Amino acid sequence: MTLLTFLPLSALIVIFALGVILNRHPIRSALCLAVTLFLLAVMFVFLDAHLVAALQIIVYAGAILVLFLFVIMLLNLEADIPQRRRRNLTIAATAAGLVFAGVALRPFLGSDAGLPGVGMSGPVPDTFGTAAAIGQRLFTHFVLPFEVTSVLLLVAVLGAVVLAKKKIG
Amino acid sequence: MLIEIVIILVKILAVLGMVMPLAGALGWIERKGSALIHDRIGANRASIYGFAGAGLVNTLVADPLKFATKEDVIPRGADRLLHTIAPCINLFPVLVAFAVLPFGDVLLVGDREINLQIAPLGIGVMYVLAMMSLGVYGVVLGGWASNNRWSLLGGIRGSAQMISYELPMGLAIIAMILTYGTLDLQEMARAQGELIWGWLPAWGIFYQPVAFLILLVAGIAESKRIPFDLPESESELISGYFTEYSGIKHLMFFMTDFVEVIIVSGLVSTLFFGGWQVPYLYSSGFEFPWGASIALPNIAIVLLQIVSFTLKIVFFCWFQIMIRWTIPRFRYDQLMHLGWLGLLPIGFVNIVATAVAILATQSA
Amino acid sequence: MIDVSWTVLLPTLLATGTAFAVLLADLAITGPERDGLGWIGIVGLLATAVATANAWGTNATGFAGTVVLDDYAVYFGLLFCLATILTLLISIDYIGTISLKAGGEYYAITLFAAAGMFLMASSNDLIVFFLGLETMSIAAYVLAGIWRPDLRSSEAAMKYFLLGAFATGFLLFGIALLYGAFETTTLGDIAVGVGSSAGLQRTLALGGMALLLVGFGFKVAAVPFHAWAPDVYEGAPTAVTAFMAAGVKAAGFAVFVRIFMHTLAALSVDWSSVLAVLAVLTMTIGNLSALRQSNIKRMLAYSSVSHAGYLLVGMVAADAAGGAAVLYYLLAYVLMNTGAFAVVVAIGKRGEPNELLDDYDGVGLEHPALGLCMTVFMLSLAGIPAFAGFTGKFYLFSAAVQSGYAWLAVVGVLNSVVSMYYYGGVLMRMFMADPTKSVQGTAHRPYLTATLAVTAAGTVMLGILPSWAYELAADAFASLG
Amino acid sequence: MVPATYYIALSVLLFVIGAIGFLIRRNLIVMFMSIELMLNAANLAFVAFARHQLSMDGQVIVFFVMTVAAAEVAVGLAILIALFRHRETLNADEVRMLRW
Repeated sequence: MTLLTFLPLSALIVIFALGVILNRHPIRSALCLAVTLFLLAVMFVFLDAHLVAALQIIVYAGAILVLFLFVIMLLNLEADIPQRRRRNLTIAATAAGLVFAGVALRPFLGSDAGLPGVGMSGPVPDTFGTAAAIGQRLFTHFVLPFEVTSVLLLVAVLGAVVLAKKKIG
Repeated sequence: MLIEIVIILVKILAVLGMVMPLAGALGWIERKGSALIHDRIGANRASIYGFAGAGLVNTLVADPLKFATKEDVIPRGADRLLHTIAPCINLFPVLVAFAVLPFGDVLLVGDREINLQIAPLGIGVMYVLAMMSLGVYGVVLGGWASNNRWSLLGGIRGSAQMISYELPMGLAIIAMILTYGTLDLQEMARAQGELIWGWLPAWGIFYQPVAFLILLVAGIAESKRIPFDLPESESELISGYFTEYSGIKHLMFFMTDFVEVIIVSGLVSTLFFGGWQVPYLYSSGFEFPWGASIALPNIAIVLLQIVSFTLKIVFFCWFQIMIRWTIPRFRYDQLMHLGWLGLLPIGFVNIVATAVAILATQSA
Repeated sequence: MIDVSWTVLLPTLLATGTAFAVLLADLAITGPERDGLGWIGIVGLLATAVATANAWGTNATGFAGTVVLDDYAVYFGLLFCLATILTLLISIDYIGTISLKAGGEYYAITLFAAAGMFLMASSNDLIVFFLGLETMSIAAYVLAGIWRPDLRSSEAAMKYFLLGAFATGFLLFGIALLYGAFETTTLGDIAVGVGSSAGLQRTLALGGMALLLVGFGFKVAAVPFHAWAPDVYEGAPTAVTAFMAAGVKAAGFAVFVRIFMHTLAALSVDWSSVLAVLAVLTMTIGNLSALRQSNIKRMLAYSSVSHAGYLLVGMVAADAAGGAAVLYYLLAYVLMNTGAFAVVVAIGKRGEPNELLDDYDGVGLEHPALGLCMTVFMLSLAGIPAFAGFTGKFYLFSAAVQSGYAWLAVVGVLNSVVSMYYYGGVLMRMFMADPTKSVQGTAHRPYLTATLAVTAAGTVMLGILPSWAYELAADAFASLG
Repeated sequence: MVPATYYIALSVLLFVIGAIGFLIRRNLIVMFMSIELMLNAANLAFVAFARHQLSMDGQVIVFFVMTVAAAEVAVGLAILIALFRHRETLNADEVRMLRW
């Protein structure tokens, strides 16, 4: 991926990410988030993570965000009323965040020297990012976390039902 | 480089050139089919010199023209931007999903081998799933942006329904991934060229009949057609999420429904009915199990494959139309019941059974 | 190849199995009498405790080095068993008091949270830790909101969830940076890499460490990341609050200590001064805020914040003595804090939570046993000699002094003095004021009585005979290597 | 080739945007979405590091993050609905205990 594609793509990602937090209507925020996630999936493709990109769309854009939209519509939320007394906090938080981002970004905007790894240039093996390669690693080194996710999801399902079901018998 | 771009463009045009007219024609076939199934005379007004088949011309040319020239109404209080882009968001992902459906094997032009698939993605089937999961946005947004209670209800129903049925759909597809050992749809189609017991084509349906039923039902539910048309349900929600749409935007919603029918047919044919495979047709020609063989040139083979794939798609489109005019609409609780308590557990059991069977055959 | 070593995972597996057993039994037991579900949980956890204790001294690793069962994990495993069993004992009576309908789910989710805690204590990999933490946290969010008829419970769940998920974001980004810096998520390999890191790698490591610090700060409710604690502790059902204040906090510290005092030990120069500041803030603000509370649950919440501060003092010491002191103090803290919440539960009754300090007037005179238990817990929390809290603080502060943080110990002692005021205030009300209302107390509540007996006895015993437990803690911390 | 540090810079930026959004917005569901932004920033960092190191670990971890995100969303939205049953607002300031 060259700078020529990276810069516009990242600019779009940042713009839509800002859209998430600046839009007054939750639906618009959710849509901006959907576009951000979609663009991130595109970024993943450029980083040779095809399966991750597909899952990003299926899981995040296709399920998680739709759930958000579903709840927003179910509760029929209206746009926020802007609140004057929040403005100071908003300005303070934004300034602090920008300063932090400035400080945090400084070491990164440069070459990869000193970062462990093979580097971004150089050949990528054919197997990199394929379902087979991911599965290989997932079911050997990460087999325990994989099994744990099943318990995690069970807890989430159980909890969601307990909390949101209309009548608990 | 240039020639490759041209080839890809030709492939895209060829696929769109098949899908779009077919989607248009389905509108007419549906009306005619309904008349046939109801045993009544139907859709017989549009004829040219007494030839009723001309209704097809009418659907393909006059209908779009009519839609295009109608006034585009945006209701008061609606979100104008979202109201406008919702139909595009609805149509676009379904159309691009066709990129990974292989419609033939390899076409030889000179010494250039052309893979008859627009985008040979390694993750092919996941890509289809991803695009189909994006389709829900159009429904949700169209429903919400219309500033209409019935539209909103349709949108809410649509989102819940589509999320719910994506799960069994994914489970059915996972079973097929296990069966073929690949995510690539072209590889899956090729794998179905073999024979079981020397005579039966090794189509997915013979290995995975349960997954086929799950995928078909979930696919119909995903395309929101009767008996799962609760997001639209004309009798109670007028037209559900696209009640407030007119003109070309209405046409786009309308088209999406039929394009979804086609993609579901395409997916079902590719996964379970050999895709472009013609029984006993190999890269050199027919080789029948009883020993006879007919040698064929590459171009004839490719044409046969494309025709085979098209016929399979058309058959499943017809099959979905038949279902539409045969089965009444489910109630909402029945819909959820079927998805979560019917298809989902069956899908899980099917995956486990598949895995066990694969393990048994491998270790044997 | 797949490295499956079930024995290393035994505590987690037993807890998960118990949770499943409760879920299945919930289907079979249909009547209103559901104490049996709690008993299944308690028996399962006792079995877990036996199996865990049995693994003392084995120091095995498993699953490609992602989990370990060292003495440290065993120590915390036993601690979590204790905290969860006490919670379940309180809950059996408490569920009846608030007539919670989803009783079976309540027990199951509590046990799943316990399973997540065991996994956290055993984790030798950032991802395993992350998933264990999430299992525990998600279960805790649900538990906080499980009393649905009560608005405060839902609000507490919402706040806990949002802040918890926010903290998760920090933790995850920290993990990402550490992964980028060291090409691995295994704690042992990171520990090796940290020492020799330089340049951009060190920048990433420090950034990751800072983000982890923020994340853990939220999870253990250290100032300035504590804002959620009082509201959540007040709103959540009291039995759940006891669990959050004891078990969840101990689990947070289990990983906090393992990662910072072991994996990132080479960076202790960078983090110990930050932690020292956090410790001072946490102790001081926690105690000062506790002074002004009129609701006992809020008061105990702020007290729990300040106790996180005392624990941070031990971490600042960044040596074996400090680590052992933290582990020991967590044991003492689980006993006395759970006990205090058990008293809060005992004083509440159906329809009358009696959570205001005014409701405590004269309770000690009317229910001498309850008053005696509360005296033990309050004195112990305040750090009065002859109780567990005192020995714990003694170990913590002496570790700080030995590492050259005498000023921090002084701040800690001053804070203990401040805390005596509000802990003593509760006792004054209980014994000096005239009773205004009658409370049920522990009459006809056998499980609460048992909880109070165990915690009070434990608090006193640790206060009188601290050395065996301290040696266990020291051995456990030493097993980190 | 774009150096890996650029991707990390982008992910830091996304993370900060998410964190700011969480702090300045009072709408519970938007705060929740800001958290999703933070998680996705981490995902981007994982994938970029994985590409830089040519190791699969980073990509595998993204799966776990997605699972966790899905679980969190399920529980979080359930809590939201439970809360909404009590009072018809999702403004953090109107929820009494949620002021901070």
